[in-house]
Amino acid sequence: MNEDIQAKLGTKFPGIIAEFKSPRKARIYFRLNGGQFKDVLAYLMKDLGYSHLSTITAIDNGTAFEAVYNLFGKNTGVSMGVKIDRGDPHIETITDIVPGALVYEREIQEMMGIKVDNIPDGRRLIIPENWPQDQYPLRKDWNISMLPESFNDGLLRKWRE
Amino acid sequence: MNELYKIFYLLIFPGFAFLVVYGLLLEWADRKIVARLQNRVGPPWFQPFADFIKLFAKEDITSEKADRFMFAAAPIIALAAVLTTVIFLPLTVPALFSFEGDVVVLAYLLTVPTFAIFLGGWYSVNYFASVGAMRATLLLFSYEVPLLMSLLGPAILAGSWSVSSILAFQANHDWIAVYQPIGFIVALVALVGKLERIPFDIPEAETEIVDGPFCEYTGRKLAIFRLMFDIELVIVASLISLFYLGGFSYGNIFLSALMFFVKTFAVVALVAAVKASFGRIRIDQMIGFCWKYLVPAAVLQYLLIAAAKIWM
Amino acid sequence: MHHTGDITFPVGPQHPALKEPEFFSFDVDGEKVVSADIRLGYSHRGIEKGCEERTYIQALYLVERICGICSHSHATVFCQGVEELMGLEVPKRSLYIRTIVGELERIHSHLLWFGVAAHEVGYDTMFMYSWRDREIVMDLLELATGNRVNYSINTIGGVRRDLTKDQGQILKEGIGEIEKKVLYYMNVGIQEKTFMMRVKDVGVISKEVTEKLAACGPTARGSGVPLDARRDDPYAAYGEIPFEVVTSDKCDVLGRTLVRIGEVLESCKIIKYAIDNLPEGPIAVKAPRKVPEGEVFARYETPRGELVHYIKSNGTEKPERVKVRAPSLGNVMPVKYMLEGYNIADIPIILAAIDPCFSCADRMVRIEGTRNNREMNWQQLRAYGINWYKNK
Amino acid sequence: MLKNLIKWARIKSPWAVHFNSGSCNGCDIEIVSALTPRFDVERFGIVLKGTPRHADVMLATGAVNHHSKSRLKRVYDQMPEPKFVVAVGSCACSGCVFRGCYNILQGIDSVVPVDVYIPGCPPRPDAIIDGVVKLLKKIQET
Repeated sequence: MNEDIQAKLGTKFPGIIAEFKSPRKARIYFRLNGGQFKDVLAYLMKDLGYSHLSTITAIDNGTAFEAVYNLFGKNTGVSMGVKIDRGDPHIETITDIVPGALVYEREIQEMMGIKVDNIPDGRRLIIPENWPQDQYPLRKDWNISMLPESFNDGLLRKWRE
Repeated sequence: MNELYKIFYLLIFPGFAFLVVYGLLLEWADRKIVARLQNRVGPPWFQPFADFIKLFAKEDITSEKADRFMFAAAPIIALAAVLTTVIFLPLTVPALFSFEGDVVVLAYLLTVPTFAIFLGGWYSVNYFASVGAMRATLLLFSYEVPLLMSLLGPAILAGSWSVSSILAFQANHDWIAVYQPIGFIVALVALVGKLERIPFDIPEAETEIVDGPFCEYTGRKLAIFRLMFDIELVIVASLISLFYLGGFSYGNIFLSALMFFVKTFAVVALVAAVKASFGRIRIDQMIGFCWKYLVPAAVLQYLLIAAAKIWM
Repeated sequence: MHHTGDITFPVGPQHPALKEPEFFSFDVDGEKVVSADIRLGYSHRGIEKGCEERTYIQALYLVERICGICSHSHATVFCQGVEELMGLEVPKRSLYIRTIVGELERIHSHLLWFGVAAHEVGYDTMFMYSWRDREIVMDLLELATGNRVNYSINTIGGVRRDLTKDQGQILKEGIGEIEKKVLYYMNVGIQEKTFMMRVKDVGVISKEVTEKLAACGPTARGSGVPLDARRDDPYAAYGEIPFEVVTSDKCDVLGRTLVRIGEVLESCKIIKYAIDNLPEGPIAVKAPRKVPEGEVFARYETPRGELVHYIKSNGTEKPERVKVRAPSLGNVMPVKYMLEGYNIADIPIILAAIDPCFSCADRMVRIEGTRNNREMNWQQLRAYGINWYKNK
Repeated sequence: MLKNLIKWARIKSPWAVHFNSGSCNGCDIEIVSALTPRFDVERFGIVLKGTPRHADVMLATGAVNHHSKSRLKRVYDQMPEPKFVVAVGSCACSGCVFRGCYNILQGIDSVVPVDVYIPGCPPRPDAIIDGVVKLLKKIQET
């Protein structure tokens, strides 16, 4: 059943779909190399029936960022990964297709530092107000010691010694 | 001798000391009944006394933005108003003053605490307090009219405006509740609204606006407010038994004292049962309920009395 | 009373109605709520970063403590994901035991919710009754798993404790009792006049809006959207157990209440069926320490809705990325639409209706209020209130 | 005489306020289930109050995270004197499993002085009651 999905995607967006794998009937994972991911997403959600956006995951695998869009519909889960270069991480917002995605985009923007273009409401989400602006906790190259001392005004007991 | 008796009347027996002790005991009875209905064990008998003493010993915070004088005056005004009602009520011993029209004075004295709560809430400049204060006044308009109408019913029947003479009327006829069952029910429901008990405890709806007008009060002021509520419970319970259940002046002193405790405890038990079996309704539903059902029932009661008076 | 539209009315972070810390500010016009603005992050502990520094087994302990009420759900979905990554064949008996403990957790969570919702409405007797009956389930859970909350019966590759014959018997008796009690709530508790007045057509949200906002769990099922991961994407032993998804098309808080109470009855049936034909066999399989490279998108139906764990592994013994998407996060967007137009008295019951578990969803969104969206803390709010009163 | 009357009153009616500073709410539901019929705490006079203004004992749960540390301090300051803090659960005592996570201050005592620690993840309701009884004994001695 998943082969014809792969065929449909292949004909509609030639050359964009990469690493298509479906370990079991109800799961499809694939990556997009370049190209307009929003049309693929719209096509998946509207025409192929994967209408429920479960979540958007931001991954930092050392060299580049990746935004994985997890969709669900017709008893199968689809995970579509979009590569983002590390230098100037940018991604297009999808709140026009799914208003509910505002939640997940806010989180990527804040946790991983992937700038989401023309997001309707770009304020801070879960990180405390006085968290330093340029630090993104979920990046691989970030760790707790990079927090300035003034941030937790000496309250953090040195649990390591 | 008469002066000494008055002082004794005001300070000890049916006056301040007795009311405080009996009020706290009734609060314990109420909490215990509700707890037992929810099959919990419920607090020990001395719990209200412990709460009262502890609150007196606590630090007294007045938020700096609040108006100091009014913030402190509100609880005292409320307590004073509730305590003065005892002069007109013949609890076991004949009332100190009883003149034509003391029913109206009683009704006025019982609305003063609500205004005091409003002032207290409004001057403590806290969101929850101001919304609670607004609600307390809104509530006043809904239960006050049925309460007054249900109190005036017996007055009309007894043909007089003084509590003692209504009591005398009931001495030789049987209880007014038998003549006016609808008025009795309206009085009970309005009583629950007056005491701001569930299902009408909207001003200090604990889960919505955090103890309403009292959320800025601590220590002594809070203790006085809670004491005011307990004494109000005693006063209104004895009011109901005076007007509808035949009061307490029988032959000897012990029988009337016993009847006093039995009747007030019965009213409190009823109110506690109501508290255990209902949820809290919204302010607009409350006002709708009072004006759609209570007031017409009271008016119907008047028509019945008028009709009865013509034929009798 | 002139228009007080721009008064912001703070609720939280410390507030009796909300079991967890969150900060809602509402633009209020008199008693009517004009718009809601939810700000959270008070229970954000940085679990995802924590998972990346721990091996899979250590991460399991962290994942179990994301949320106290649905700790089994998080543990099960994490173990299922890792087992799928490893391609491990988990014994059938452990799948059945996971399903039994999962359904027990659903019963205790729904009874807990029912009590808290009744408490929001001031109906304390129902709160006391439902929590007293919940103690039966807590005893059953303690019998089966050894702990009342955070039972940690899962391990990667199976289950830690076996369910003996007589334990199964005691479980069935307890479940029978709960069914009797829940039927009592169904026809006495919910029909009670004042509870009905506070719950009927309050916090209404239509079917289309629910779908558009990707709501999930009883919030969606209460508006007629039959979205249930146990049936659409069967995991553990749900493939073999017959059950039907409870939905209602009332679209209001009453609908969600009926769905949740119906689900408790459904769970009782599932547990009885699972205990009757519990297959024989081992309860766990040895799992290798290193997980081969790959990614998995694991889903689970918690009492609050669809929970998603997205795990990416890079061949070492530590996960490269663990993404947790909690059901309450999906339900937060609809709550903004539910709150508008109702008055302050309805705020707690509407918030309680989505059964928010903010500890799971410490990634709560901040929906922008229509009028001013300044972020004010307590002192500023009070100062704002005072000069507002002065020039009123 | 008045002194130990006040002390008796303080012991017999400890009003509690509950603050969750980033806990997994396992401890919170155990605190609430201590109010319910099976472990009823009202028989000791313990009542869960809404505002910190009315309370003497603060039941704090959860390892404090950076966002809620200022709120925790503010709620603590709003409580009138003689106030006590009970740290419920291992997270409140020491940060428990979340040690090392970036958004966590390890435990309640890094923000407010704590009188009684109740370990356990989550502590059983009877452990919470035992903790409060120990707090009352402590008030007895001071």
